[in-house]
Amino acid sequence: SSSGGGSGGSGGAASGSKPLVGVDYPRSDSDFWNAYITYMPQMAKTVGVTLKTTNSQNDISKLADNVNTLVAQGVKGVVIAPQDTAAVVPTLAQLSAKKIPVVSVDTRPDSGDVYMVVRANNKAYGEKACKYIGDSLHGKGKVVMFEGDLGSINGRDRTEAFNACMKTNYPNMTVFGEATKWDPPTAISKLNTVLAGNKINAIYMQASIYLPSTIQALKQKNLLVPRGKNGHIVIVSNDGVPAEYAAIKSGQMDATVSQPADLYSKYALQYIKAAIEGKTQKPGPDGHGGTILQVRKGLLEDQIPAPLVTVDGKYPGSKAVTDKSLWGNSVS
Amino acid sequence: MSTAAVDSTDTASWAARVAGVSKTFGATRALRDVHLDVATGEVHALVGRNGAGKSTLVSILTGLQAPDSGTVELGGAPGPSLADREAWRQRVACVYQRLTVIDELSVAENLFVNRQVIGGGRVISWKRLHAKAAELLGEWHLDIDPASTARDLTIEQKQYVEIARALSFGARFVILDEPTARLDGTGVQRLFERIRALRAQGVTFLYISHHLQEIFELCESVTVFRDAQFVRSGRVDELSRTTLIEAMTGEKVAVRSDPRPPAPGRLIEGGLQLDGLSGSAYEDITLTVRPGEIVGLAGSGGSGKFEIAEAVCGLGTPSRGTVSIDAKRLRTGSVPRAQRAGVGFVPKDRHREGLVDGLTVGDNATMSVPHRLGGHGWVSPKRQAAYAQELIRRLDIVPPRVDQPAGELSGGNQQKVVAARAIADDPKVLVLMAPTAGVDVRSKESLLATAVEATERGAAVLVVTDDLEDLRYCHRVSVVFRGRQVADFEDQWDDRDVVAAMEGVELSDD
Amino acid sequence: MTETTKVEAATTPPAPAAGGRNQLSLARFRDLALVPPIILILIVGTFVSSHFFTWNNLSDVLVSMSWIGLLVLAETLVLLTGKMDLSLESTAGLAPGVAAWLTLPGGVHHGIHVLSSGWAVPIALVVGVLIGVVNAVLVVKLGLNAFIVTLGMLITLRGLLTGISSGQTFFGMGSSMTYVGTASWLGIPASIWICVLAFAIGAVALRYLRVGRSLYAIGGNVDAARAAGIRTDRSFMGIFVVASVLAAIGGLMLSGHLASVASSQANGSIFTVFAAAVIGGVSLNGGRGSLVGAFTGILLLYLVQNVLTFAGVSGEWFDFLNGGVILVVLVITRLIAGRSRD
Amino acid sequence: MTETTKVEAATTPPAPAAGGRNQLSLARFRDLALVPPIILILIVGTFVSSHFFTWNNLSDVLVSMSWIGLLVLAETLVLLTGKMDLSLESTAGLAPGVAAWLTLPGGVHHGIHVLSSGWAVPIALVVGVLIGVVNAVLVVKLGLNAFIVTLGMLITLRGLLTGISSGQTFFGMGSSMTYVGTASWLGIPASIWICVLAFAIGAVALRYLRVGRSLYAIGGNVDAARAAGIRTDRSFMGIFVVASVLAAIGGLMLSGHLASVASSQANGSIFTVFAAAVIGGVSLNGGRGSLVGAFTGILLLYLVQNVLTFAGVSGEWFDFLNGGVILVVLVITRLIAGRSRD
Ligand SMILES: Nc1ncnc2c1ncn2[C@@H]1O[C@H](COP(=O)(O)OP(=O)(O)OP(=O)(O)O)[C@@H](O)[C@H]1O
Ligand SMILES: Nc1ncnc2c1ncn2[C@@H]1O[C@H](COP(=O)(O)OP(=O)(O)OP(=O)(O)O)[C@@H](O)[C@H]1O
Ligand SMILES: [Mg+2]
Ligand SMILES: [Mg+2]
Repeated sequence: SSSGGGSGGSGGAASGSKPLVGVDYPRSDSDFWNAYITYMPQMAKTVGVTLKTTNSQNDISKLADNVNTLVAQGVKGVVIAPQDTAAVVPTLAQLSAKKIPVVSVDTRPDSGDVYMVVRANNKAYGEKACKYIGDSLHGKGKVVMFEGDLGSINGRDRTEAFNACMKTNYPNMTVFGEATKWDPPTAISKLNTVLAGNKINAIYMQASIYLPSTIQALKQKNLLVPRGKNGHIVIVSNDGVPAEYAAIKSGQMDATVSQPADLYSKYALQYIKAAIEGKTQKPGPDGHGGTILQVRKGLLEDQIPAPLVTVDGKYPGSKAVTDKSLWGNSVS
Repeated sequence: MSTAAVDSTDTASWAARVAGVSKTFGATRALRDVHLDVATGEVHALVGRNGAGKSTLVSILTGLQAPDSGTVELGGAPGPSLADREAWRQRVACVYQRLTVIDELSVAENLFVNRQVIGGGRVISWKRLHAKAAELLGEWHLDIDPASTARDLTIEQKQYVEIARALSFGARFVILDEPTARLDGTGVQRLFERIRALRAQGVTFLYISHHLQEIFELCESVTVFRDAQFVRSGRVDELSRTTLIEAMTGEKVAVRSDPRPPAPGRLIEGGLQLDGLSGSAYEDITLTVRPGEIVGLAGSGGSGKFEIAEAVCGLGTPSRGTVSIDAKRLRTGSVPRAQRAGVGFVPKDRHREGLVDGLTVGDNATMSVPHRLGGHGWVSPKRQAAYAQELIRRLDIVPPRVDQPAGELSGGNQQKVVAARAIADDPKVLVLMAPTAGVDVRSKESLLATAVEATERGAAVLVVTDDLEDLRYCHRVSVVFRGRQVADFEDQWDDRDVVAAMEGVELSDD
Repeated sequence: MTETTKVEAATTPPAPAAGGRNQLSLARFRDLALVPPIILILIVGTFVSSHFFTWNNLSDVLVSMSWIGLLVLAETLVLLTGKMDLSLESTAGLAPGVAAWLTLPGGVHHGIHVLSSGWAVPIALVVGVLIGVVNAVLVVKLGLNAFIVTLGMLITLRGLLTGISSGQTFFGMGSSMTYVGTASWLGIPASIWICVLAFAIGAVALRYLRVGRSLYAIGGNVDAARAAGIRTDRSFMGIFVVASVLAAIGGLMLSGHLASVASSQANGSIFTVFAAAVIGGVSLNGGRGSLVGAFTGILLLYLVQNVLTFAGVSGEWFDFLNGGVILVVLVITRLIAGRSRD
Repeated sequence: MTETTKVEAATTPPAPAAGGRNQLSLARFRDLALVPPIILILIVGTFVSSHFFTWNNLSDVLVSMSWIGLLVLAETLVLLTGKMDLSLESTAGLAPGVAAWLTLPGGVHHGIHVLSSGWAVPIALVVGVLIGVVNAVLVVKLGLNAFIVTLGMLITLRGLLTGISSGQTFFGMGSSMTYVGTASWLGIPASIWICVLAFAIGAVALRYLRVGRSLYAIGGNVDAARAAGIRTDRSFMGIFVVASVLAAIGGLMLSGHLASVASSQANGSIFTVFAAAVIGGVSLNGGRGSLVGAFTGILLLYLVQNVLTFAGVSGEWFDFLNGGVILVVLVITRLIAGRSRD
């Protein structure tokens, strides 16, 4: 799934209707980011830009190097998805000195100028999961939460929002928050530890990577009861990859938050093209179902809607798992 | 091509025949078109100076290395292919110059490595293995627990394990490469008895040693190598010691006289002084070495003589008593301190604590004298090269190259490099531990000549050894036995008395 | 010339053989050096949580360490010969990864489905063999240093798994692949059986078979072993292949346990593998160590993690305590054993 | 008497003195073995993109490798003495991490601000010294194996950084901490100066200083070095401390470059450090290697990565190619040098 765009020539392509845009992918070891990587060349065609791509493999210092390389190749704008929002700041300063506009996808840099932040609201993810679980269990019971890596901002946002929402809305529920380093074996071993002394009613996993292992572990302990049967453990996941939809359909899990990989890539490219063309943005409705917020001076953020997905879409604000508008239903 | 003059077509009468063998290591030609014929049933000696290529021939004869050219025959059949170790082992057993005892394994396992006693099925029976090992150790009068770890054996015991293993194969042809380098007098005699008994049963031996008296005592015929080439071979009883040495060295042998420098006067002060020195392996040692004097510290294996010497050099710490140099007390336990006080020394094991194989001869020789190579912590490569070249010249190191990695030298020349380091700083006190172990006759003389030379510069020299040849250079000799100073000999002595003291026995006659 | 030293000395035995028995029991002691700390952990754990000392929990611990146990076993065998294999962790990811890739359907499962799912296990084993052969050829035939070769392989194989999976997680594999990770035999999870049996067979082979003993000889002194007729090159080749195959089986167990193969499967586990082997008394210089020791090593590390989890140690201090435990155990065993376990 | 042919050998010196020069030039050659591959990469890169062979790009490469270059230098020094230090990567994270923690204000910056920001650099250096001392004590005084000690330290120190930062990223540090990562001297970024100067000073010290030369002796045969009067224990202590301090400086340069300290800073970089040192000809067994070689090693790896990036190699195959390059370079230098570089 390599990027399009000629490798050698660059200068000519930058001018004209199809500006040359540099995109740095943050990592290639998760289904979500792979979907993002897959969408990019497709969206580049629709939006009308030429791509130069790099991949910083989850390493922020590599991101800085990659952006240098992209700039050296004459890109007019840069799309990044910094997984470390602090360490990206010097890179932003460099780009701003060179008057190269930046769109940040998925995360919001701690300081510095970017043309637009395209992200979903991770706090909303945590909250949606909390509400769904709380309501399903009528405010009673025990829930295990697989947190991500402690270093991950998105994970932390989800954790904080989930905990805060539980505390205010469902004070009678117990939450076992387990740091997992995004590592399924760690998650399973912690789940087993909790199960050793507790009856669990729900599991909230902050990413879909835990899903197969969790299903397997529950099956092993004869705790995998289909949805709707007595003793079913409510499972809410996050990402919206096809595998989750399959599990929702089969009744193994309940809901997931669809993180819009397609929209991320689409709007990132739209915004960067607009920036190159010299257009400006202002706060308000974004015209595609979300809102643009002014987070701080000089920083606008387009919060892309991230729907909760349930089997039938009957839960308030959720979409049905079969909904064709979900990106997870259109990737192979 | 020069062929063996011994004309015999009866192949069966040769235990081993080597013809036209050459072997080159990088720039070094270790063997040049050599031949060797060992008749069945004899003990055949192979002699030559360090680096003559003896051990290289051994590795070719035992199938560890292939010759570049030439042929090897064992028992009339060509040598097996290099991959077929089993076939080699059936035809020839070997005690290699370097110990092949594996420290991590038990003694029993070392004795039967890769031929462990198999019990029922394909499983090793440890009981039977230990029993057989105990039996084998018993044959050699070795009181070693077969289950003990080889690491904990003394060097002599390891050598016995090595020998016992080689001789227990039942091979009809056995090679011994300097087996006595680590044995004391009794040990040598015990080995010789064994060899003679096996020879009586028709076993053939190829025997390598730098102790020429052993050749005359044990062997029937001898082959001499020099400079990687065959020089001559013949019957031992038709050769004199002088002709043998001449063949080895290619030089006329001077008439031997007392090699000792004139003894210094009794009243000369200073030098090395040990007073009531005690440590874990020795007790109450009192010894004086005056400037210009060479004193021998003799003792057999396990006597503690090296521990005494190491206390002087800073490698060990005594528990009681004092070491003084020029009447100034030395605080023991630190090599740099000892060096500053004027001690230079040759450690007892050149491989373990002597040489850094990967560094050059120049680096090794000048390792302990950085202050002579530049000031303020700097080392001038030019001065270093010049200084090292001078040491190489003084010790006659071959090849005389500063930049040769020390590990590539032959054993004797390695020992000279270690000696070069000992004298590099013109020490006031020179301690030589087993300075001539594994060193050929000529190198021995040149090494000990270094000691003589050092005395001429006013050094006090302590030679720590069990080799009577070394003691010929000494003005006085003290003997230690099991850590105690049992005898002191002044000026003239009978070798037999020294040996008796070293072995801890009273001689029955006079 | 000086007369030869011919003295009719009483044939005194040369230096008494002190401590033969002691020696043996010291070796035994070193094998079992971790038993007291393990007992200590069990006691501490019992105080920390009443759920700790239950069959359920302990069996969970054993299941979750079983796959890495095989890696520890594999590494111990390699270490005994004086070599190293860092690439075992990548093998534990790549072998089941390739199996899943070739047997799973496309789409959500990310496979290419060129073979039926029954082939999964054989494929994983073949991948193990191939990796072992490549390692062995580079180390034995080309004479390259094992540490650096297997480090290069670690990176390359990990990259290969990322490549074929495009970084995605394979899942939904057939029962043949998940069997070992899920089955129970006689009421005990199959993965526990496999791990324990593998160690037992290994321990017997190392003690009672010539080929096992030869590993110690090779690790102790490779030249001596060669001179003694041991085919050292063949042994190295064999041991690299056996280790890789064990890692492949370990990987299969892990992916069976997790019902998936993440492209990061087993990443970083080699650190734990080495730590377990070394605190279990296996020497990094070859020739010394036992499988009993190695097993207690990994058991101790997993028990500690389990107790820390029960104790509710917060995530951010987990690694610190974990690393600290390794260091403390190292220091204590060093002080008790009274000599370097290097 | 069965007299045999007596070769009239002129008394030639035993080992022909051929190849003395060769020996030396071979050693030189090994130092520079990576120069041809580097030139090759430069040529390939020029074909891949016209932007590759520009001062801007090459200076970017040098800047981005400068911090890890110091780690390679540090590791090379440790390797020369025959030891290893895996914990350097954690030190490069922890040292600036502690500095940031103690000097930054709380809130979004995550610090505790007990010291003013001017203290940042000294604190990082002190942390480096302390880590070096702990490593040295465990290795030298307790006689533990360096590999396993520093592995334990790697995990522990990384855990400590996670602990003090709660896994968050420190940022917004004062100019004293970011200075080396951002300044330019004579138009060339300061970090390039520092890295190149450190290597140059190191190379001169190894060749012309007593203490430098002694490292080779210690690494070659520590017993012999001790017997020659070299204070080996003191050298080990010193070298562990120097290495940790270099790693701390490298860490400062990296966090200056990124204007932040992530809790995962420098994680995994030790693999690259070892790979660079070894393909640069540094022996893992001690006593052999040069700083010139080590420098070319890390330069080659970074140039390869840069060319791969220009070539637009997709992320999922990046690691595979990267690891493959390490292996290929190992094999090629092995075949050219004609003997093991272990
Ligand atoms: N593996 C090797 N590599 C390089 N040179 C070697 C090697 N083995 C032996 N040599 C060289 O070959 C020559 C012959 O060495 P060899 O060990 O056979 O001598 P030797 O007669 O056994 O000497 P000594 O009496 O000291 O044991 C020496 O110059 C030695 O340096
Ligand atoms: N590291 C050690 N631990 C315990 N005992 C030792 C140690 N080193 C030496 N000894 C004991 O000290 C005594 C003297 O040691 P050693 O064998 O080195 O004597 P030596 O005079 O040097 O003999 P050789 O001529 O064989 O080298 C012996 O009884 C030996 O077992
Ligand atoms: Mg020899
Ligand atoms: Mg001794």
